[in-house]
Amino acid sequence: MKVLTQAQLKAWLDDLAHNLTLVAPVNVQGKLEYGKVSGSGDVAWDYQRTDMSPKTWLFPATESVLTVRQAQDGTQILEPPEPPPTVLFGVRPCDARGNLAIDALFLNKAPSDSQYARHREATTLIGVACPQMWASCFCTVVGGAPNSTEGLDILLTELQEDKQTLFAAQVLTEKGQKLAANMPGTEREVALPSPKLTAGLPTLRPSAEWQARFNEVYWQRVGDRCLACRACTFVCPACRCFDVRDEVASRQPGVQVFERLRAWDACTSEPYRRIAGGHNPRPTPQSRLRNRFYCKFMYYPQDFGSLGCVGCGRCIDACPVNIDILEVIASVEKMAG
Amino acid sequence: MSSVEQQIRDAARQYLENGVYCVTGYERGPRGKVRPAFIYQASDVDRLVWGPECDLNLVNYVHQFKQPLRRGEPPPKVAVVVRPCDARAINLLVHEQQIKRENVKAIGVACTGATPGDPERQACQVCHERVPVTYDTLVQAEGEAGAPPAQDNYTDIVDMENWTPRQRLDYWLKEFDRCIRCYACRQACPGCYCFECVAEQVDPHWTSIALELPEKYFFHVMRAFHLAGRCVACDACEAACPMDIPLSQLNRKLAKEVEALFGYHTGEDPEKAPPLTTFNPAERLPL
Amino acid sequence: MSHSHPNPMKPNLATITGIRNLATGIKLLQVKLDDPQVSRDFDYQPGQFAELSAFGVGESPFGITSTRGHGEEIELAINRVGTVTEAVHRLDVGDKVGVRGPLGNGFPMDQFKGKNVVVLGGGIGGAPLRPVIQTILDNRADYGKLSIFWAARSPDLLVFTEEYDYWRAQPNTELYLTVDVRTPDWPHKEGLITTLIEGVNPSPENAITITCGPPIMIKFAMLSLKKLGFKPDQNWVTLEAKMKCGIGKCGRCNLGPVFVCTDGPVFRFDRVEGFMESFV
Amino acid sequence: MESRNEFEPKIVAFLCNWCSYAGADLAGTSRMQYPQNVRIIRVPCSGRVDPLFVVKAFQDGADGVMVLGCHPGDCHYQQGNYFAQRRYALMHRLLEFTGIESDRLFVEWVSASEGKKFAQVVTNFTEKVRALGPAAIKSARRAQPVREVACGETLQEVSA
Repeated sequence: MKVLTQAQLKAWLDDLAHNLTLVAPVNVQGKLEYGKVSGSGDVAWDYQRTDMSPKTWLFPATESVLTVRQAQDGTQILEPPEPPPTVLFGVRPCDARGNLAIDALFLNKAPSDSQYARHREATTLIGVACPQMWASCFCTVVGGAPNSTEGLDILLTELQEDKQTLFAAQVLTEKGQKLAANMPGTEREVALPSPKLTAGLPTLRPSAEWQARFNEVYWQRVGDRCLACRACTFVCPACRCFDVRDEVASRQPGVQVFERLRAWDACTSEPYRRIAGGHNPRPTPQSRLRNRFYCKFMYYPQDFGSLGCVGCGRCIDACPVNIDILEVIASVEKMAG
Repeated sequence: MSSVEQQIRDAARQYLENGVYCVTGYERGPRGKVRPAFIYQASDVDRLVWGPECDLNLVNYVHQFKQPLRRGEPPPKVAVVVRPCDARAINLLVHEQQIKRENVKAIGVACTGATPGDPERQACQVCHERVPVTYDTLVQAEGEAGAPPAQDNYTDIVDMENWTPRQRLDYWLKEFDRCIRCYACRQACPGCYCFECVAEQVDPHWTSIALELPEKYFFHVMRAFHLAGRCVACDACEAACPMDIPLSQLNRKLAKEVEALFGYHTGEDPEKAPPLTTFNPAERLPL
Repeated sequence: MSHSHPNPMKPNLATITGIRNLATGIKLLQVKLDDPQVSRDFDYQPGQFAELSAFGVGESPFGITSTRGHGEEIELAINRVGTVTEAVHRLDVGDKVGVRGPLGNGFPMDQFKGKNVVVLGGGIGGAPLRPVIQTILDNRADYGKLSIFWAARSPDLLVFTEEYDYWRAQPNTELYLTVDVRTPDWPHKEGLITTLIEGVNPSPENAITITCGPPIMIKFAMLSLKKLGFKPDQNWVTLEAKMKCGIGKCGRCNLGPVFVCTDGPVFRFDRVEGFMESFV
Repeated sequence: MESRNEFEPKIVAFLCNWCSYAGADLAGTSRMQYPQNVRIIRVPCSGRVDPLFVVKAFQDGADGVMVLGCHPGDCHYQQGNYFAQRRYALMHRLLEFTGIESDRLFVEWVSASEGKKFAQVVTNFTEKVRALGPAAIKSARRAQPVREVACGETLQEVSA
């Protein structure tokens, strides 16, 4: 295992930023999200868990799926550009597991989503382990851990050694190997601190028991206050629903260029299921909110073998009316008896 | 006199025992966070709480009870806990024929204004009302009435008006850049109840589905204008925004201009129409 | 620019070779895939659908209404209800469109061999059933009695009217027509498809039923079939939930854990009854 | 591309069908000259012009927007221009507040017989916008300019 000082880590990041796209947690007017940085100086180092997840760099909020150019000389369908090689630094273990959840549907279930696959291939994930679980974190409830290495190429763990901050780097994948080729630091074994875990969290019932609870009046009550906005799904590292629409890119005499854009969408919003003519099989906020929880704890595990929730707690913090997914898990546990 | 919370609970129990289908108030969640609560039985009224963090506009939920519960029945009667700024939304919706006043029982909570130590809220600093403009039951705290009503002279808006247009554009583009187009502001606003919002309309397709700067600028400026003279300055949009974008500044700029041009305060009188929904033939405005 | 991953959302360029009015507001589009290799590989079953792109407006799923082996063209029935269908109705012969597919599972025609087949088509819902009928008529001996119940809100909304005589003339094949609201010159029955089928009372003996139409029609047709003694595992339906990508990625066509676009759109009704969410 | 190196503003004008559009027709039939920077959109009434048309026009590349309607009292629908008057008195100030100079929005009453006034109004407004320069809101492009990057070289010259 390689051990780096903070200075060495920063120097290495500066070096990476020269020839790769380096993305790291940044503070945008008080909100923490993952943004392109020109060096270690722009990184918001003292972050717990960002407000927006790194999903924005693998499954961007808006992306061109293809471009259509129509002119007298015929119609061409053009592929979107290849994403540049990117290093995602400062990824928390829960977010990395979020990518694995999206992989389960976008990559592991045919046909694989080409644009997401290209982003995944072009991106190397450097994780930073969490020293503890914070207020709205519950990764241990959904099979994660503050120091889990799943879905990461390199995991850095911060540790103190006679009042000096060091980072122990575990290189986990072949991609990580390639990136860590010229990583500074000394090669030695060091004991990794174990993160402080939050006790007394509810246990997640298996998906079969969720099926039995589908028609409980509980789902009506928890959804009463839902505003049917899209905040919880947009901050979620595992949500991956999208809308597709053609947008006019440019219209010149004789040449028209359209982009087939794909953008995030949310099952909690009303137009998501509204069909031409106005009929909506899920008309109420309650029925839509229930679908969101069932997708995460029943449909996704059943269809794609991976939970749809990684316990990051972003939806708990982002929800304007405090709809708390951990409270939902506890309620289903109580209902299951 | 009992505490504000107890008065709210008593009023709620009273309404629930006299044919009111649901009381919308606030409860405290297990994490200590305050959130909207829907009380259907009198036995549940003790869930209702009150405090300065109750910053959403509960009148927004009245839209869910506009339709009858069962075919052939009249729409249900509901009660809603309102502060002075929320109560103005009742008058707005009554004027716009969205609700019938007798179907909505308002439990009006007299406001003691922005007390120090509260989460400083733009709306409270400049709020000129202490007693809700309309209520069916009035709830008041004992002791002195708190800070006197402030006179809103829009100092922060005037300050921004002195910037150059480019500075203002850069300011708003920087703020809107953070927006994730989740529509929490629109969904929390009692004045926003269109069946299909222009921002999501497919036919005609006014703006693209992209979560990008041009679309977000379009959405916020357009929504602010569609609330011109209709916004009741409850700041629920700012309270709901997960990215803390100062949306109330857009609404307060329009409120300032509406007051200057038409001397109109939204929600004070259900009979008086919001200025952009009516006209005056003799009027000649500076274009 | 070569790309490492094939783009599953990339449509194949196709040219409109024919347009004909099927019914009020419904056009039959004949489309030929430009690339002959792709056209040859476009092997589809009755009940499968294709995503049709009206460039600049969007893409929508349509049940393929032509039968494999009846000419190179793919036929799609387009009912003008939304923005994409509106744009398609404005296209002319020779215009370019995008076709992606075939998608979905389609009807298991082999399982129906040796059985009497009862077909219930409601309005534009008849489109994905036409290839089922054509396949049965192409291999008439493999199938038992064919009873076709064809309905629409009004006579001008009935689809494939020009094929009715051809269907009636086939051996052991009956065609029953009904409309919700008749016009003076309408010679056949008036009323819902449910009253029509309960009147004819086809025998459930060694039979299967195939239904497609508005969700509300499917729901009540299933109740009528139950009354006539058909067990749920004898009924096959094709559900037209809101689909967007057609390849199970965008997430919006789920009925509980079931994705209509990839697990369906064709389902045996006993399975649909077990769905956690109603398809209506 | 600009013929002279001078900036040629793009002007979008919403003309009410009964008065100002007829005024524009009159200007045309009387061979009056006015700058061809103006793109005319015919609307039934100035009251039909929703502020989102104005915002969308600026975003899609307009440097100036005009809304021309009937003189108060002449409106074919009686009240259309009264509503428009209130709406646009406010719209000026909201656009100003969010970074689009209010001089870029011009509202005026032009009757069907005022062909000369129409040509005059368009000329003056075009010169005023030319002086203001391109509208800065156009700089609010997509974070990742999808159009230019979408397919490399083939698109470059198309969208120039």
